[in-house]
Amino acid sequence: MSKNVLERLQARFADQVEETHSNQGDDTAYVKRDKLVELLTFLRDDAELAFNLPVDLTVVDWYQKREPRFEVVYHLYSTTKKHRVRLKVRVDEDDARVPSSFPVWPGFDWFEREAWDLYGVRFEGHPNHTRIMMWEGFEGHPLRKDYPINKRQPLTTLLGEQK
Amino acid sequence: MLLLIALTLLKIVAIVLVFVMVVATLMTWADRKQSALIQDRIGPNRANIGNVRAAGLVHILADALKTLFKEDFVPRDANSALFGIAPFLAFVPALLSFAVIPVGDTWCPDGQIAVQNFRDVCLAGEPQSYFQISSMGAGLLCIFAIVSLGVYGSSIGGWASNNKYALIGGVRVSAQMVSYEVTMGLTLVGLLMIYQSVDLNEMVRAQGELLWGFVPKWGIIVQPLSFVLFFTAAIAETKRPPFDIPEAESELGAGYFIEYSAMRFALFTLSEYVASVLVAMMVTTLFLGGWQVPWLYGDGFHNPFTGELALALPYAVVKLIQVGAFCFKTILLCWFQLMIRWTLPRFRYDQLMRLGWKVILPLSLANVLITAVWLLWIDSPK
Amino acid sequence: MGLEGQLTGTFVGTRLSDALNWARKYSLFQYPFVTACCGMEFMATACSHYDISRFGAEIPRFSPRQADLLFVVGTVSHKLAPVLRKVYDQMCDPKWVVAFGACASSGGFYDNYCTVQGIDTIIPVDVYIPGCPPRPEQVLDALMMLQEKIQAEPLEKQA
Amino acid sequence: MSEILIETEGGDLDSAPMNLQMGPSHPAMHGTIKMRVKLDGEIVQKTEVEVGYLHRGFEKSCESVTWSQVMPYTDRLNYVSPLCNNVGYCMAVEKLIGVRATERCEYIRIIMAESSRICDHLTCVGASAMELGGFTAFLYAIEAREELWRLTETVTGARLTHSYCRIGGLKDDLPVDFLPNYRVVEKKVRSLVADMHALLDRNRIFLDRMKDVGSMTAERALQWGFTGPVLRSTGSDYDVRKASPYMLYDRFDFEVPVGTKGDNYDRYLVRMEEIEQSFRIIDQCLKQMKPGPVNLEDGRLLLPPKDEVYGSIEGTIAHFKIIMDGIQVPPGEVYSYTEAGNGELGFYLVSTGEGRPYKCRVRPPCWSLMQGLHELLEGYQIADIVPTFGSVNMIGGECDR
Repeated sequence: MSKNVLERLQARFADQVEETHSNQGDDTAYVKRDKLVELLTFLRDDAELAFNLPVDLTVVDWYQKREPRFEVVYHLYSTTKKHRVRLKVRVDEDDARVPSSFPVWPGFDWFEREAWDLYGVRFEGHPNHTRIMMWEGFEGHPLRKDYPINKRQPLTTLLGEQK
Repeated sequence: MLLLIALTLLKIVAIVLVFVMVVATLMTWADRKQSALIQDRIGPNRANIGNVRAAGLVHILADALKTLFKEDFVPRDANSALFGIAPFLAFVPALLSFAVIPVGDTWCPDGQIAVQNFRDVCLAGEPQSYFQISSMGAGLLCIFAIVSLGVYGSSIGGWASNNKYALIGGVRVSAQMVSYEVTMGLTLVGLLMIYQSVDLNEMVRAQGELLWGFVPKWGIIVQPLSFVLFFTAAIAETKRPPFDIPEAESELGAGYFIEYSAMRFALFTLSEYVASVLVAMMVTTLFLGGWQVPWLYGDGFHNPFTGELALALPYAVVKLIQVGAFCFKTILLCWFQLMIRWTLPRFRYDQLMRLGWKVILPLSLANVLITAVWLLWIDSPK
Repeated sequence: MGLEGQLTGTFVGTRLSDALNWARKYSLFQYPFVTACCGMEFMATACSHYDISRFGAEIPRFSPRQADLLFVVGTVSHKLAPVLRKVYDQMCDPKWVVAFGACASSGGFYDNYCTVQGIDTIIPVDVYIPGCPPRPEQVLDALMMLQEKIQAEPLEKQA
Repeated sequence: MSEILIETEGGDLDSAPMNLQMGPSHPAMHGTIKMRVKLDGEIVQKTEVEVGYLHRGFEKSCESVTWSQVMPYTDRLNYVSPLCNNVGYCMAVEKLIGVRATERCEYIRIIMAESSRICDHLTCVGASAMELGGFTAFLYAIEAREELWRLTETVTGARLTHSYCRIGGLKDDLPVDFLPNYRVVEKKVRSLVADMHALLDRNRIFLDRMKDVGSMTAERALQWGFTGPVLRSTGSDYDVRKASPYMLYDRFDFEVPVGTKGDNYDRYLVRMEEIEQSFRIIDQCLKQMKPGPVNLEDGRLLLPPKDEVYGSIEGTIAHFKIIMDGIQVPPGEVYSYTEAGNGELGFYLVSTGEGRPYKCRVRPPCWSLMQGLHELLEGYQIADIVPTFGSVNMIGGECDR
């Protein structure tokens, strides 16, 4: 059954799917971002796929390890068909943007804001594209590999400090 | 004249400052201890003076002293005049109401009395009201008039703080108190019809009569429904849980007195406890026979079935027993309120309103009707 | 109040300060600033098994104006720091602060971009409780230490 | 948030909605949530939930430590049921390495995870009862939790943050007297839970506050990505333990309670019933499990026994390598999912073959719950925020990480 998902996806969006694999039993498809919303809508609405639960969205930063630098990772699940799929979208650092999946599943709302906040990947069309974990005025995106782990940006005057 | 003033002052000190304030303060302690008891804990017990711990009673002293010396803060954007006056507006009416509550019957000079129709009648001289600060004829109305002033303190305090939580609390206070005043008054109409008086002492005396020859005619027996409704409405009027929606800790922080600190905050909380004592006293007076002890009259205990004197007691002892009975009933009801407080969850605002207007009010109207029918046709004197 | 200065060192002054400190240490209304894991142990401390109320410190006041003791329970992030500072500033004197747990005391093992490295970088702290999270016994111990500290405070500090 | 939403009809009274800021330091907001509430009188028109006040840099911290050292961080994700997180993380790493823990180890993991789940539900139900002013039920719940914690302490050595699991095994086997101790605790907890039922189930005020408040349809809940008891209360029966049984969950006979309306009362009932089911699972575990090794015989994953470390050079080197360099995990990526107290807890791990995780992403169930929370609150009253928020059981450590 699980192969079915990838085959079906490839059959429908042959030009969009770059490669697929099923390492450790997790079905994975690398897709292009051009028709991402259309592709996600297909995954949701297709009777045999029926992915109705948006599980997770995150970003992997391959800083100086791979090109392009970012991979946006989607995890989806279908409660009726009981299958999962992982989608990955590669984006470049200079052009770090992906169409927002908010219209397809509202459940990716905060996940996208988080990804923007912590990794700096833009989600175009998101209705409230603001920081969520950090505060407005925070500089940089802390989960990027080039952000030092203890670079702090205090909001209040610390005791014994002139400001 | 001077003697009268001195006597009144003495009564004020004895009733309000000694009895009411002590009971109210003890309630703060009992509140903590009672909750501990229900919740399988120990409760406060560490504070000590020398070796005296008195089961945590000393904590009251610590609380009072600390509160007196805490910083008294007025928020910058608050209306400072109203902000300052609000706690007193809440506290003073609560204390004023005690003026008309009779702690005991009038005193006959030299103890020369006779018992007629279940009442003590003075044989010599004018009866003296030593056990009531002011024995006015319209005592019950006076209480209602004064109690309804209490709402100003809380809602002004809520508004003057210039804090949104306090404002919501203040609005809730006014809605809650105004609506429950109506129901509170209406629940008592049946009682007034039976006793045919608004003089509290007279009402208590009427409760000394016997029904079917042996059951004391207490309010709770002749008007059981009215008792339940009045007690509910009265607790709602004190803003104590489960009716504490104006201060609902989990949603409003501390409600209408959220900005108050130190003594003013203490006044607000204390006035709630004082109000609880007032409720206890009113219920005692109206429904539990006030200072009455069943079958005890000025000359001693009477046999309920024959009406003859069964145990003769000196007049002063009888008075003492009656005052003691009043205090005991009051304290019992205070404790009962604490039990309610620690066992029930809090109402929601609209549910509280619905309870007041759609349950208690119609029921009390029905009660009035039934009482009227009863008095007119079934129990009519002719 | 101004009086303290004149009374300091005199017999009356010491007696007054003793009485006041005694009252304060047994009437600690707390403001629980609960954020994280330590809150679970904080609950346990307040409940039947450990019962913090024995010390007269059980009454939580969610208005900082009415609280004497600020319990900072759990990790404080830089985003939350201004809130903590504000709560502390809103509290009326005299006030005390307890840093509950490793994170509040020092940042714990969250040595990273978003965690305040101990709340004593923002507000003064009276007692630190180690542990991640501390056991309720430690909390009670800390409370008793705080009571000792309050009892020893001189009068002029109480203004 | 400044535009006026209500148009006054007839123009007799001028009214404008009030904007109220609740939190982050608000008694009902668990210390880490800020809500901007737009109120029309007592009615909540609009809420904006803001999180991030407990963001502690979980991922960044995990990336800087070895695979085993991540364990304490996972404890502090959902700190009400830490063992569920431990188990979830260990399973993810084991899946990435391609090994499976021994049977006895899995039984013990299930026992501990289920007892953690009981603690989680007890805390949630108790706390939401407390926030409604029902103090006594809260005290009972915490007392029951205390009993379970003491039992857990005899197993793991810690009351709350256990770090009990190891990659490929456990810290230790169950203590010899676990079974009799467990029976005593079970009896106490069950009787306390029965007391809670007695206090709450037919309490009129409690029912009025909980029923028909904060409800949602199953379809909408799925769109928001809800999982766990909150999703099940709406009528969907998605439970990872049943839908895709991991570890040994396919061997147990248990039911997944579902609600119908998805309101607060359903959530309360689902949680209370799950406590019951967890007891059933633990019972079956205790019956089925057999003596055997709890740790894998794999020198790459687990530390050698202490006498070997002190007695032989190979042991010392192995110990040193695992502690200093960490476990060597083959390159790859994996998403592993378990059912934690609040729903599907997923770990998405990426390894580049080094001793440290390249990426250690956790999919927190609370995160999804919080983003859809406003739909549970809008249209109800301000006082309803308290029980609704309480019954959703937001855990700051897990939500904000």
